[in-house]
Amino acid sequence: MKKIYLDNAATTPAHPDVVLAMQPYFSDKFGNPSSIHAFGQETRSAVEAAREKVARLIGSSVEEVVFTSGGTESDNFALEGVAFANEGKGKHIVTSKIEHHAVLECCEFLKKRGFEITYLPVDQYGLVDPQQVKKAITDQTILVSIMHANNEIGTVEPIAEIAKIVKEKGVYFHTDAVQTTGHLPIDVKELGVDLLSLSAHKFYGPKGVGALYIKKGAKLVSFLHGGGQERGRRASTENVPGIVGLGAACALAQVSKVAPLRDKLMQGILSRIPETRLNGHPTLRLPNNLNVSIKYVEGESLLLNLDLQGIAASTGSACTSGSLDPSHVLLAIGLPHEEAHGSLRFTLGQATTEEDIDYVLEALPPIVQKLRSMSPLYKGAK
Amino acid sequence: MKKIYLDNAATTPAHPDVVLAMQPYFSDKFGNPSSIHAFGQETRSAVEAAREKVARLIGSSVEEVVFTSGGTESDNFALEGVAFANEGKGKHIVTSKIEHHAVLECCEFLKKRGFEITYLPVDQYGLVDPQQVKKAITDQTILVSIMHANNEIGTVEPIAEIAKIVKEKGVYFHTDAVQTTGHLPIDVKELGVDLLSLSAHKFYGPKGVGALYIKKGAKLVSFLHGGGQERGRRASTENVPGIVGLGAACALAQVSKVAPLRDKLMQGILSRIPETRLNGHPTLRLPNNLNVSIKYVEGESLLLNLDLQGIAASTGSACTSGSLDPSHVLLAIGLPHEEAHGSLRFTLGQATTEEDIDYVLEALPPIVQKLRSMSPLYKGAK
Amino acid sequence: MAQPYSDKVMDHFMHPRNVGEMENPDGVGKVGNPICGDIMEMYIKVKDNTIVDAKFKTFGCGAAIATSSMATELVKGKPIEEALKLTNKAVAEALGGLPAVKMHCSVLAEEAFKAAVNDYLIKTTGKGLPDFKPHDEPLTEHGH
Amino acid sequence: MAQPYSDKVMDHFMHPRNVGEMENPDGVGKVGNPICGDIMEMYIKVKDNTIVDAKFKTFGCGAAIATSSMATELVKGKPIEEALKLTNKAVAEALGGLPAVKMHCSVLAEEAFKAAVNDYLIKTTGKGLPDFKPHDEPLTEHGH
Ligand SMILES: Cc1ncc(COP(=O)(O)O)c(C=O)c1O
Ligand SMILES: Cc1ncc(COP(=O)(O)O)c(C=O)c1O
Repeated sequence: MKKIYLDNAATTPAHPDVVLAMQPYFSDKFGNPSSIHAFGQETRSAVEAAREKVARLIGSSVEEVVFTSGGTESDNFALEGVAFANEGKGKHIVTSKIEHHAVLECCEFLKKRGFEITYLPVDQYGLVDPQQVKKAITDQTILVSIMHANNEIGTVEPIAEIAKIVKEKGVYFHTDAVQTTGHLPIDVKELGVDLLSLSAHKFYGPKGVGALYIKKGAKLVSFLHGGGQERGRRASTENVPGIVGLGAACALAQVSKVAPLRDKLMQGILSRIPETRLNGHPTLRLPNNLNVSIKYVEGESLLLNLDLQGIAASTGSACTSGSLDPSHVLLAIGLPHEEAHGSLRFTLGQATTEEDIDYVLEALPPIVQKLRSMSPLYKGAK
Repeated sequence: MKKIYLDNAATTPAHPDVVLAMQPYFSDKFGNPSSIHAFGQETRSAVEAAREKVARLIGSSVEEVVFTSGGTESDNFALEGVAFANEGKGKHIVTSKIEHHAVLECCEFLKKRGFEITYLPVDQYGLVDPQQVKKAITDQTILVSIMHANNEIGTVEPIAEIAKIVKEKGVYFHTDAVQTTGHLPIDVKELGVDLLSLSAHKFYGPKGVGALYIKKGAKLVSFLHGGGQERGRRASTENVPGIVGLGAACALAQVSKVAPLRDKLMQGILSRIPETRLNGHPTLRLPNNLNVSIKYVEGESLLLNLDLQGIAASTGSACTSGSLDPSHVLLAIGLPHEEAHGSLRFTLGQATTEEDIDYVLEALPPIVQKLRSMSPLYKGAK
Repeated sequence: MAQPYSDKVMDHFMHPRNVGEMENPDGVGKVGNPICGDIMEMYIKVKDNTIVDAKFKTFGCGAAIATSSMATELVKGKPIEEALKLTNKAVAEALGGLPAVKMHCSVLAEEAFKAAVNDYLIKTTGKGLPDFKPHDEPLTEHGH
Repeated sequence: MAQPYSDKVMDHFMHPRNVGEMENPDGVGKVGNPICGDIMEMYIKVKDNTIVDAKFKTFGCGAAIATSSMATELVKGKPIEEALKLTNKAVAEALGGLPAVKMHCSVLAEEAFKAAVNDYLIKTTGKGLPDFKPHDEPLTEHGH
């Protein structure tokens, strides 16, 4: 059966060159980079070479890159790190309603520990309003965290503009760039952020490794406490193969070119299937992201049907997450519950071809038709 | 040049079968285990199969195993997880002076956040006295954390005995088994612990992955906040290749058989080099660990000389860690500072041969002699 | 977390039995709500106190569709009294088991059927099932 | 964290110049302490206000040994006044640089030499170097 992977926002396959680069560091060059002997020195060099590649990709200096176990740790590190180091100044954090759970759940944890969180709303496209950020900042605010691009609906936020406002107020600014790093050009100086999270497996690197950019001088407590690795900022024996893989992925990263294919898929779905609509912003969006609402049908049953035809996609539906709540992002942009349950996300990758898109455009309409014919919601619309 | 690796407590090479097992999960079977489609389901199965292997190695049920990014995260998760979930009951934690920094530094973090920490002393062999644990527990105590075996001097603590006392008091008990897992038989039920940390790269698994055993019913808050992975206990996209590698390492694990070689090395050093002595317990110690004090010389200069002859070892000396303090463990067992600075740790592995030991026994005495001849401390002893 | 379904669930999901509306049903049950993402409607035809036909329409996940399908199969041809013994567990078992997070779908299926019987009883006897209270208010249309 | 040394450091570490005690030195400087793990002793011979010979003994890491060696090399043959211009940075530079965490070793080497000059001046003139105060109390023997 044909297998078509359109869930690249969930994870990507590691690039063969990435795997090749990692290969020597499992059994051959395996020393602990903290060790003074030759076995340690060769992996220490590998780690530092990878750090340079990350720094080059995001326009930072090497000392500003700290390796982590992935996007979630980077987000948690940024939030808790700033919160616990700066609570003397204030205990207020500003974020948005559409952040990834790694930010939202960490905020909830901090809330239980005495911090106050403001969750800013977004408009119908998922955009955060910089003026609302400005208004939300009080003299107690120590951190603002707004994601670079949303993982579900693909909306790219006006980070540089927000950063300017936040920095004028003398507050730390973090952005979760897990969905943009390696896909869009990133320059931490142009963005004007103090902290930026990235995760290797979202751009053809390995799973289980990421990085946090920490602007020189930013006051943060460690998240992982222990040995003196990462110049005392992140304890634990370095995941050398993973770090080398992240470095290789950064060196290979290319600005995404899949927007035309994505647009073809979008137009195909919106024109062939009635009562569908695009979620997220029409232009300010990730080039690889398409999120559509398909009325009267539920997301998981769409996914299962697609999967049986070899097509891997994703949904903001409750049923895939084990929780009963539909996507907080789709609700935040104003979708009614049943539409939030009936959304599909296709995220294209480097391997996506025009034939893949054609195949999906053939497969999807009959699936929707079949499910609608079973749907008690559909009759009302006929 | 001959290369002899005797720093297996720092890290081990991944076993070739471990790397082989991981291989398919980088680029081929790469789906996100949380995804409902076929790409996700195949990695989900791989993760669950690995979980079973970990559970089998430590005698737990599968639901009690949570994957982490390594020993440090497991330790931090255990300590902060219990602390923040149970602070309503009390804010007192008991640990020892010879724990790994992953435990000690995490305790210091918790101390800053209002917890009280008791650091128990150890005897000259590095043993914690179970009766002292008993005395240290107050009605405010919520957690006791004592390591299974010490990473520097190899002393194996009487965990089962301590656990009995701790559990009688109704307090959570955590053990850092990073140095014993995969080397000594481990059974969480026999040990009687609530929480146990392990790290793959210490027993021929890959770096950057570990696990925390969490006894059913134990009340813990998450350490990494975010998505619902690991049944809500640890957020972040699973490091599938790493987890598969950890599983493979668990399946391959064999009780260490290197004690005779270690003993040969010990006797050789103690008999050939005057004014040396064994650190740690003579019998209650890790089979692969030898830690000796070599009077009048400093550890790093020993290491550098050994390294130039292809021998990789370790030291508790200040100079390798970037801090000026010598090993807290060696000080805790009562060594004077200059001896703590002059200790050497050899940790053997599956690949260690008798020739390796002979080579070290040839190489070390002249090195010591040369350094002693430069040492201003040595003249006093002549 | 994704949970793989049994072959039976997948069969009933891909080839649901008794799907569709019924002309002039004797009883209609509507349960679920759009917030949790599952809406079921069940229709029954009754003759001589026996469920002679059952049909359903469902908006929901794979398990919701499969449990609806299985529930209609299990009640068809049974006397009402016997059919009312249908439990959600029986539905789940008949499907070869359901992932834990999906058990609520089997509850919905049981309730949809009971709501249909309740509707039939009210129409025919003026009195519904004793102790009948579905978890969620039955729904009719809602504005799109 | 391990820090690789330059080739020059490794050369002076493996082949230290001027190592050993000196018979009847004109000045002796002892600095460092066992807590931080570095102890240096420096011995000088002075003739016509010139350092005609310098030797050292060091307990310490690679950088401690290499900086001791380099410091003795740098002061040998120089008039005292000129030799006193020796800074720790000069020692480190002459070694092709030191890792940041090891700079304190070069400070020790500078101080060991100055302590030796101080000792010489006290012995010969009854007055030591103005402003001389090493970071740590000089050490003699301590009990093993
Ligand atoms: C926007 C965003 N932030 C954070 C994460 C978490 O990254 P990871 O799964 O590598 O921990 C993800 C993906 O899962 C993401 O899409
Ligand atoms: C006893 C002990 N605990 C914890 C750790 C930390 O493990 P990791 O480096 O995998 O984070 C180590 C090793 O570094 C260790 O030896």
